[in-house]
Amino acid sequence: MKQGFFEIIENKALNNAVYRMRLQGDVSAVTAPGQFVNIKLAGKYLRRPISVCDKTGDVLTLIYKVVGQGTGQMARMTERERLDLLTGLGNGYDLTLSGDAPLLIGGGVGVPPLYWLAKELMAAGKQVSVILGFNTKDEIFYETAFRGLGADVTVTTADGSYGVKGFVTDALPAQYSYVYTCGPEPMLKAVYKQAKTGGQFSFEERMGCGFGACMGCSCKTLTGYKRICKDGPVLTKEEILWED
Amino acid sequence: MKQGFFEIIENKALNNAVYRMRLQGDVSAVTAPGQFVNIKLAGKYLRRPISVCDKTGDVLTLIYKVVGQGTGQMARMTERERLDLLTGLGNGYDLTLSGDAPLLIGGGVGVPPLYWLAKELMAAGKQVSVILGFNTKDEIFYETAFRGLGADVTVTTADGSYGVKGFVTDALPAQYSYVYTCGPEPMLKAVYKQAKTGGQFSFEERMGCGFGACMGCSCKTLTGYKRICKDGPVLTKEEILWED
Amino acid sequence: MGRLSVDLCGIPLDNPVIPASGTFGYGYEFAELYDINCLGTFSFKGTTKEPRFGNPTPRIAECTGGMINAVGLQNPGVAKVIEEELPKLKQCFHKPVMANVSGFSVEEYAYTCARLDKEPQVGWLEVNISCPNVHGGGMSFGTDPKAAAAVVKAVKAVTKKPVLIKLTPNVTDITEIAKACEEAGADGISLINTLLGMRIDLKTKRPVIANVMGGFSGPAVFPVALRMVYQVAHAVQIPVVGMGGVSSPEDVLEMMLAGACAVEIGAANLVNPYICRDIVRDLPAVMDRYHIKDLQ
Amino acid sequence: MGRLSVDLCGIPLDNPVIPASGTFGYGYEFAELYDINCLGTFSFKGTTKEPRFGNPTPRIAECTGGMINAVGLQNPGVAKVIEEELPKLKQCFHKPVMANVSGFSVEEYAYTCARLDKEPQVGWLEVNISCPNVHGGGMSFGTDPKAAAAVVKAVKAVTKKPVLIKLTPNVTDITEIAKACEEAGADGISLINTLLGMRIDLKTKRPVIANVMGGFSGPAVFPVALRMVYQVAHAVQIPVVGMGGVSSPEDVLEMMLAGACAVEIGAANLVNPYICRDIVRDLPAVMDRYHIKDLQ
Repeated sequence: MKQGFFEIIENKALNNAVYRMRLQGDVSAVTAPGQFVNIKLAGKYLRRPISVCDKTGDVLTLIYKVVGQGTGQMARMTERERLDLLTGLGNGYDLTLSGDAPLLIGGGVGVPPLYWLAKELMAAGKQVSVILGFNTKDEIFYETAFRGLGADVTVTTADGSYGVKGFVTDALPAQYSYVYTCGPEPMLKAVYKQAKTGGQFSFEERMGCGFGACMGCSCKTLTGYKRICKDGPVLTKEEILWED
Repeated sequence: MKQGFFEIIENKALNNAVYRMRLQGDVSAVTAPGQFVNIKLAGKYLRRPISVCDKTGDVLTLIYKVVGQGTGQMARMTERERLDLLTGLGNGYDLTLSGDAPLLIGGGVGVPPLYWLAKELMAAGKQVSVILGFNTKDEIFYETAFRGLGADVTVTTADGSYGVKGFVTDALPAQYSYVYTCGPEPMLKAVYKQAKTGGQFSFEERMGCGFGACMGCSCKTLTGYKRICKDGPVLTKEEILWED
Repeated sequence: MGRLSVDLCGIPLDNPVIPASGTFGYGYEFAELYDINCLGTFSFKGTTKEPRFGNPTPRIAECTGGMINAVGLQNPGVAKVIEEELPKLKQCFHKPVMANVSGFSVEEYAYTCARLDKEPQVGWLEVNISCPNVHGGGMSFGTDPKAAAAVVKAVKAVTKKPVLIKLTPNVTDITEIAKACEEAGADGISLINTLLGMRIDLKTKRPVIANVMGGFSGPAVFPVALRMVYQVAHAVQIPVVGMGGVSSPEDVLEMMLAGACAVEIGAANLVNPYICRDIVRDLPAVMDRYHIKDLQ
Repeated sequence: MGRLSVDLCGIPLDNPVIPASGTFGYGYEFAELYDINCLGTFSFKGTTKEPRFGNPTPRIAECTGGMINAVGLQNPGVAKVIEEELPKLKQCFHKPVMANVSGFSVEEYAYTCARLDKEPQVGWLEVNISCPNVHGGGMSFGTDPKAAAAVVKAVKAVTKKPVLIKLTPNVTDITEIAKACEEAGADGISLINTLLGMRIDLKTKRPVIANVMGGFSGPAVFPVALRMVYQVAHAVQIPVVGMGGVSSPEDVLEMMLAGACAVEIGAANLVNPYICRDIVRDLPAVMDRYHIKDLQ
């Protein structure tokens, strides 16, 4: 983990609720796709955790959805403004387990971290398939970006307004070597149930500090108690323990 | 009273602690010298009351001393930033009682409101004498501004580093028709004791709202309880009741 | 009945927005700024049997997300309030108003309430047994269930108007006090009064407030207020008026979800004198955003 | 002795800055960021006799000027703390450390303290009788003078190390509890633990925190904390450690002017992990500004 100030070099809307922010600064602590940053916002006490969508040179790309006052404040920020970030938070995805034909499954705001992951896996010569799930056509973002990486991309929409009608699990391919996924818990659960291989699942939880100090985001796993912010957010399929 | 947003068109240091800020906006509620504005600052709960130093066209001049976090924040603000102001607060000075040769006595940060007062009295054809009291030479500001109005200006410094050595009361002229004063309470008390005429005294008190709602700045007078922010800050010599 | 309308002890309110006692005077200062008849009602400055100047100054200190005040119930006394203030109030406010009453003995509470009971414009009596700023005064009644009940009984005996008891948060178990008030016949509970707080001036090394401690209010106290409103609303059957740091339409709705049937707004009036008008104006849009049909 | 040094129950501290229990783990997460030996000491994660997972999530809610937590004393239990955590702690921190202890019965408090008493690196036992987040747990001891005294007596009987009792602010009269602890033999008092607070999510219409209520901390509670530190410091003869919203060198000095001999810093560590290091670094300059020669 590192604390540092980053300069906004881009902050644009991808659709009516989702924004992309590109930040320049010391990215040396950001070591793996699936990690996140924790952003200090003026007038807000707790930092806002946002997963890293991409890292190129000294620039981080974040994609965030405006859901409340904090993200609304971020959406109103402009280029050259500076942000106080904690970077290199979380374990991130382990790429070494991917096998030859990994399947990446993202739902809604769970899509962004899979972009950098797909990029790295493609660079490692893997045959990457991606399933991106959204509620409806208007919410779709980054489909073309994933295609631009050369990945095999399938988009699903719950209302059938675009791509395959239904959920991501309605578009699972016949063959894949491993699963990497990020999205709302019901989606993670569905993927967990239907996945035929091992995989890594990225979880969300309301956090206090974001770096393992406050125990605010603890969860039970088959290998003991884990802090989503520090021991996660990525858990392996083998250790996941679904409560209720 | 009016609430409105003002644009900063100047914010410069007059000495190492005192700043002048000039603000453009709706000044229609500002009707008399001696009134003040109440400024909302980001991250501060209570507004900051600052006396009006001058009003020209739609521009207010404020002079403030950096004494804490709030004023320190003001000092760091730059042109074109906007501020939320409550304007037209307080009773202000009554010019009709000045007589022909009013004496204006200001001490330290009590000096600013006397500038607009002197300007108005000069415009009304009065023979204005001004005594400006400071601790030391480095703290002096606006001497030349007052001279520029054509007033008869005397500066006193407690340490004798400039002008008359001593307090403002060591420089009282033989003749004057009326006294207008603003400054620290010990100075007001001394002026009250030695003034040979009637006068108006502007008081300072820690305020809550600044417009008469909270009773945070009440004081006892010979004519009943007064709210410094609403019934004051200017009290007439006749009504002042010194406690202790 | 509009979608904002609520009922407070049998008296309908056009909306649940109520400026709190001590932050709104007798209304006419604010009537210079906007038509205060847009409000549900308001609670006027705390009234005592005798005139009071209150505490020495400084009475105000600033804090993160709020302020401390130690005004100490400055008011002209119930006789002058009735002779001089209520007629002026009547000129600018044409709805039932809430009369806030404080005292230093059960008899004083009863006396002042009896006087205000005769005023047609007074809709509710809000009996403050929680003022932290007067020695041996208000707050001691609000920290002891028996003393609180004694005040309630005495007041109920002298008025037919609905009586709300305003409670202090500076207690171990707020529900115990609230239940005692309910059993003694209170028609409603309003809470929270201010938290007892203090600041020290690093320059002088002395307390900022002449009275040393004072009542802490503002957005900073909202989570404590919401918790106590929730606890009391689940402990008693009578209506609960929520207050404590409310500064936005969202805060109003959160208080009502916690169990408040109406909401008082205090310190926020002192920072933005238009806040109550703005909240009444903006409530419908915020209700839409959260799919809240009405406030009953 | 540097100008920042202070004494806490007979053990000298290089400075009065102490990260509070539950916000600093066992130190090693922060040791990755800076050399934590710059601190006076720190109070490690609250320890109970048995291992605890704590409360369900969400455990965190945000507020103006602070946060609510309902972690619920998650910890591996005193045996594992001694076997696994303290050895790791020893690697990165070379001063006496403060052991924070919670329990659900007088016997549990005594058992856990007896175990930690044998650990050479433990300088002080900070006995938490104020956790708001465990049902029938901690806080009930801290709201009753007799129960508080019983815990103090039982703990004092099993340790020679100085015992600090950490008090809850959710009481009518904090001095009554503090005095009971002093009379029962406590070597010091630390306060305040968190204020009981709550938030409701307007989207779901349900409490933000799974446990409904939680402990409110952050700059918002500072005025309440300062007031209680002042009250307790004037009511007892034993040392008082002040905490509650402290986030700057100025806050540390204000707490000490209120009567604290050392100061704990909690929530601020979670927002700025370097805050305690920065406060230690900046204290001398701020002391100069306010003409404070030293902190004794």
